[in-house]
Amino acid sequence: MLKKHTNSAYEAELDQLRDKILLMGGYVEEAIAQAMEALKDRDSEKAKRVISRDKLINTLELEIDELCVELLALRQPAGSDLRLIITGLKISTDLERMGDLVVNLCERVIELSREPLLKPLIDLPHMANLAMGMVREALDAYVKHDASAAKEVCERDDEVDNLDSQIVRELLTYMMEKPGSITRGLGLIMVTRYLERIADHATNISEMVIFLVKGKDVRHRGIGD
Amino acid sequence: MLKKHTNSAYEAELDQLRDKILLMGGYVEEAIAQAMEALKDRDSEKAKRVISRDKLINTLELEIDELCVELLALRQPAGSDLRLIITGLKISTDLERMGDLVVNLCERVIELSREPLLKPLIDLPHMANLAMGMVREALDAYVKHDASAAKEVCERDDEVDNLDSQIVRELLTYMMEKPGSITRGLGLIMVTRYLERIADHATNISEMVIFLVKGKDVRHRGIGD
Amino acid sequence: MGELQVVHTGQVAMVGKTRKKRVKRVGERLIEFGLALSGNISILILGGICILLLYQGLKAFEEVSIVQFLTSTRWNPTSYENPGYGILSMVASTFFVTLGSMLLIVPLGIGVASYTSEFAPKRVRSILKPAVEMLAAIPSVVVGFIGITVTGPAIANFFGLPNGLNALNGSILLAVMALPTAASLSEDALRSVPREWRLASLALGAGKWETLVRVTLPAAMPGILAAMMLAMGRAIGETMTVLMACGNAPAFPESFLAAVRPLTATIAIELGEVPQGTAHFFSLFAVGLALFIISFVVNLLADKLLRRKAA
Amino acid sequence: MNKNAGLRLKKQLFAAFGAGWMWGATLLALVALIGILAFIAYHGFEVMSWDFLTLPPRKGMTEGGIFPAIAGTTLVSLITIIFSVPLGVGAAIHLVEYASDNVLTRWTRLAIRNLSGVPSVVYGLFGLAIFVNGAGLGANILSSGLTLGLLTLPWIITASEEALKAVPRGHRDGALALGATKWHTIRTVVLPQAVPGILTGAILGLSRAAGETAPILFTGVAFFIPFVPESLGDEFMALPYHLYIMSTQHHSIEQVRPIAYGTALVLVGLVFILNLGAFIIRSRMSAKLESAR
Amino acid sequence: MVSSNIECNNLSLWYEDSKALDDVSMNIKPNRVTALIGPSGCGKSTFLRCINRMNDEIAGVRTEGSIIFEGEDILSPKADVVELRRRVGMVFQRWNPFPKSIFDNIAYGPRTHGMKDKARLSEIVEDALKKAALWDEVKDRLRESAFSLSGGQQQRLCIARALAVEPDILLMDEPASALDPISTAKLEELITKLKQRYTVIIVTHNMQQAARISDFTAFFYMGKLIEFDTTNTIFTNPGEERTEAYITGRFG
Amino acid sequence: MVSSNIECNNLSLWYEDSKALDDVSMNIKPNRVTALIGPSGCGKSTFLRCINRMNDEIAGVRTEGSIIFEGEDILSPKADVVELRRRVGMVFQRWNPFPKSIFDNIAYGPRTHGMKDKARLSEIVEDALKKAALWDEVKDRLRESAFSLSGGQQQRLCIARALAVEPDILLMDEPASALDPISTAKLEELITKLKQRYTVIIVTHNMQQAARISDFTAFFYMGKLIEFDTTNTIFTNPGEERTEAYITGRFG
Repeated sequence: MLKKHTNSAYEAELDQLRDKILLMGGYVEEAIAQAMEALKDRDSEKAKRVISRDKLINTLELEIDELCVELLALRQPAGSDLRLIITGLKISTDLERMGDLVVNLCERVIELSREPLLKPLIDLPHMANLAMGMVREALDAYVKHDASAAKEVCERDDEVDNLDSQIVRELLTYMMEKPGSITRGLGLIMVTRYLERIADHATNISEMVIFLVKGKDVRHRGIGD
Repeated sequence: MLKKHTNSAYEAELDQLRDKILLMGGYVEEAIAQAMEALKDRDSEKAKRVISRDKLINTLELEIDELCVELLALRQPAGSDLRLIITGLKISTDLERMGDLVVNLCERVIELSREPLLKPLIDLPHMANLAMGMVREALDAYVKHDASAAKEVCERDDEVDNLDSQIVRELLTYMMEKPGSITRGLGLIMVTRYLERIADHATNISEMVIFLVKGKDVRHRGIGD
Repeated sequence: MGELQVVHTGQVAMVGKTRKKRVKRVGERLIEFGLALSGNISILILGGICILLLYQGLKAFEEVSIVQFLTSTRWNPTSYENPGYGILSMVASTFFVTLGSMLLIVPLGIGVASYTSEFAPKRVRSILKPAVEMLAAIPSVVVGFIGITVTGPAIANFFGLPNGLNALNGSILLAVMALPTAASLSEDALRSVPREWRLASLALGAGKWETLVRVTLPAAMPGILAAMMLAMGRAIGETMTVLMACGNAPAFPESFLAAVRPLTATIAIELGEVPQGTAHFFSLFAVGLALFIISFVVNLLADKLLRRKAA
Repeated sequence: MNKNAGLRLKKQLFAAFGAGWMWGATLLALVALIGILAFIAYHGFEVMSWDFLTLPPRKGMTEGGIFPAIAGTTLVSLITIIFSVPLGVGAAIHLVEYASDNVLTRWTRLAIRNLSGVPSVVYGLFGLAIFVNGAGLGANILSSGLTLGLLTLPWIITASEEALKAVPRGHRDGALALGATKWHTIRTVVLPQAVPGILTGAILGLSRAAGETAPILFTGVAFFIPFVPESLGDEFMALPYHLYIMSTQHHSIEQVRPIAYGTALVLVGLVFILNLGAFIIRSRMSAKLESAR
Repeated sequence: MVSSNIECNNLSLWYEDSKALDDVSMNIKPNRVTALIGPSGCGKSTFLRCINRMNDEIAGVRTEGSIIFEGEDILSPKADVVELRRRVGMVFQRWNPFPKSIFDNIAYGPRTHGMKDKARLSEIVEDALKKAALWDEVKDRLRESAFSLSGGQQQRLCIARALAVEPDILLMDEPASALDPISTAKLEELITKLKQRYTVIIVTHNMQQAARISDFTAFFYMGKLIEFDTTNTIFTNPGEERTEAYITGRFG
Repeated sequence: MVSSNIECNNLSLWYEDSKALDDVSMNIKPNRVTALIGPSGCGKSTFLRCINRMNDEIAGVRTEGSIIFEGEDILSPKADVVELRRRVGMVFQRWNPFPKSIFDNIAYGPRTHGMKDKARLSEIVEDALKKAALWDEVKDRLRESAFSLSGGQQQRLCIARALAVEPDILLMDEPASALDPISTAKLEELITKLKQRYTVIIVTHNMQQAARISDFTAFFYMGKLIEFDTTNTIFTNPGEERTEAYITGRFG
């Protein structure tokens, strides 16, 4: 690990950036967990609460971006500091999109809560847990500058993708069998897709973390060269 | 308009950034147009071509990000230059996601092309045109530093959203009436959603353009204060 | 609250100090006045010398025609029937001896200065510079004494003369006396040339010698010229050396081997013996005036040169 | 390539010629210095003795010592320094620290530069007219001392000015910015740094005054006085004048030549010691300045 | 802990006949670092030297307007310049310790203002050196010459010397322009710490430096104050085109 | 249009007994700007002065290793220093035009190397001034003193003077450290243009400047070459921890 900056205010600002991103990630995780509970319990109130808490995430995005702009304008960052800040800028976007996806998810939850559940939820919570774990570990990797942990997160995206297609296939079968379940089935498909996309964003974050640590961009591997 | 930079290499790099973003936007527009044609003509080959061309967009994203990192590391940008670069970083993400959405869209197109069309396409092409227009105008606004044009783009997002819910409602009715059309209906719903999300990304870009010009972040308005 | 108190005590302290401060300020005014006074004394002295020489010297022209004074070569104030008051021979002697010494000083001075400033290793320089200055410190009467005991006989030997007390002897001795001035001031001029210029020249592929001739010496030239002027002033005003070593003959100089008597020597040798208030006495002041004017002009020229360098 | 070689040869020839010239000049100057010092030392040591330094001359100055001349020179130099140093340093402080750039100061500087070039014999004339006759002091130690004081004044002003100017402006600004008044700044920051330079100037002025002959010729020096002067109103003997007398005016020059050598050695020795002192002070000062860079 | 603004109202300044400052009005906040930037000859240093009246030392300077500090116009002829300079310390571009010991350098100011108590002086010296983040480096060599220190240390010594007279305001005229990056970084860190107790006003050629250390930035051009705002605003979103052109490197 | 690398192999240098450069090996690419950075006393200027043997002018300097340029070791005693310095121009920290006219300043080098033809000299002067982007500013005043120019112009004049002897390599020792931001920007622009014809090696204290103008950056520390890579890599992703610490401002 590197020494501290001679300029302690700079050091503090970088710490603040890390803290804010962790906090934002925490909010996102919490939102996913609450949303899944709301789905399971068909609790539209809880879903509404999650939606209203999204503005915390939005505010944090703005704060993080502002902090990054300030750091770039005033500190002339270089090397790993620069990559930390750029990664921060990108991660904040991803986290905010995750927040938005959770909001969408909650909207579906509210719709779904009007009717009984189509079938017992088994795979979906599992998928949600996977996605949450990916978010948590991606951000851990960010703060710890841990590229190998980030790489692991990337690899776990396949698992989520498989679950996603499996669930969708299952639901489609359901819907074809029972036309009355189409709306609900569609709702659940949407929920699955949202979770899948949340996991995608976690993967994006992990790729940025690898860039942060190694200085190499690993996105779209195989096409660069 | 401001004078040119004393450092001509810097000026050239900023021009290059603008050009690359325009180029990337052009690719995205083209991809949307081709994908819609493929959908209309049920031409899975065309759809595959669009998918394979996505790597051009991905490569451009990497190039743009690399250029932005280089500019930030080597030029110590400030003021509007700094905002141009940060905006570039954010826009490249949005454009790349648009590209991914077009790929997803094309995957649906390939699925859909196996069967006849559910119904004649009227609203969907209209929606696609709207989305493409938004992308084009958002990027124009970026290059021209035109905040009011960007604001207009933001406002047009509502139109797309309305179209989206209208189409989805219509398709749902169809699907409930004819269970055999569920898969195709679902495919078309997905296509609609993709277009809606493309328009969302265009809105994001426009918001960043307003930040670029005014130096104020207009995202998540109403929550900041 | 705490802050307020701090400010308050600060102000109290300020008020308490004020009277003491005022006394202090008056004291400072007095000191400044004294300094200004001593600063202006030099003007008084220069003015005094000017006025006095004019006053006393002009008295001579009540009896002596100014034309004769300036153009006649006959200086014989003690002659009872036909006193001569022409200083032309002495002026010529002064310039003759000075010219001779300058012929030696200019090349030698620049040579010594160039060597010490540009080529000598630091340690050699730290010995050379004080050595040259030591040469300047040898009292003129000692140099004159050397003229009598060493160089005079040597010249006599070399040229087969009955004695060596002549213009050549004076020139050589004046060169010894004024060389340090020329060398030391020239060296200052050379060293005040920024090192960067030398580096630039070397970096362009010029050699050390070429750098000296094409960059350093031209850049230092005004300073070197001023140094030469000041050395010349010193040679013109030198008294004891020429008095002792030039043979003391108030005649128009015919060659370097002829005995001469410059202006300074004339004053030194005659003033002690003349009765005060006579034409002879005043005419010596007139000689002093002439000397003063010459040295004034030389110094003014040197000053101009230095000024131009500064600009 | 050929032309290049020719050019290089030409340059090398010039450089060799130049080196010869510079070496020759420097060698000549050194030979002159060492020659003079060695010559005088060689002959002077022959008559050097305790008696020579402490006894007055005897038998028409053909025997005995030169004590009155040593004493006279010392006393006159003392007067000179007492007169010129305070005045000169004061003037220098005024010019460097206080005087604004106006007509008066420009004239003052011009006057100082010209005064330092005025021939010493003219100072003699001035001293005679002002102190001896004008002020009625008569020809004595005081008149001579004051005359020499005038002579050394411009030297001391110039040396002091240079010493003051060598104090970096930053030191003055630093003190002023701390709330020190101008005089306080000069007293506590500027002068302590300038003192070595001023001292050097004063010592060199003293050495010059001690060696001067022409200005005292008419203002108080005497041919022969067998005792040490008791007051400032007395006439006196002086080393340089004694040497002059012994080498040109004495009735039997050949006979007193050894005494002349002795006198010259004492005079040169005195000047040498003073210069050495100045040199030591100055080299210490420059070492200190060096460490400040 | 300063609590007063420095209010500068319509300040103009002439050297002989040339106008060096033209109608400058600004309000400098206490306990903040304010940076003055602009090209050579823009008046930023001249402005700085108005605040402790160092321009008085230059002949032919004339001012108009006022600078109000704690209710008094410090430009008025009635103002006590000595007391003003005690309260407004200054640090120069080229470090200028006196050729004295480290201790005597710092004690110079207090002694000038009449402090004689030796124990108290020792306390003051220690305190000033600690504030200037130099104590640990020099505590065992207080009697050594100030010139034995490195350039960066000498500059911090000069800051300690200024702090020893307990000023409220510290003026700095390009304090780091002759220092290497490491000394510069240490000095910058010190400056940002000093604002807890002092109002710091700093002139710098180095825009990036202004960005790093200051809370407010004033951009001067041709004797005029073009823009004065928070440093963040000046560097990310300046209001004036001339400021934008300057900070982004568009010099025509 | 230079085409040869400058190959520096295991170069070490001593001043008297202290080692100023320790086993430095690097390969400097032609037609590129290479920046040497590092803290004071790290050896970067010493290294620069090896390349035109300016260290020869300092007594007590001893070197080991070699610097190969076009097949010859320029450090060998047999190397022709005059010819070397013609081919390797140098620009100094403090601009140093000679006290001559603008024309004579530039003509100095060619005249030194034996050029006497007046018409040809005029051409050379014009050409050099154009290359240094100064011709338009001075073409009507070639006979005026070089000192009548501004600081930035004088520095560009010094560059023109170096160019007039048609060097292949240009060494620059902190050429902008005494210039204001505007003159600095113009100089930097000039430097980036010069690389089309020359190999430029520049020592700078200002890391940001190195970032702006150079293609390659070498980081020196305590006489050692710590890292040498493209400027982009050094500033975004350096390989050595010491480089990273230096460029990010972690000075301990």
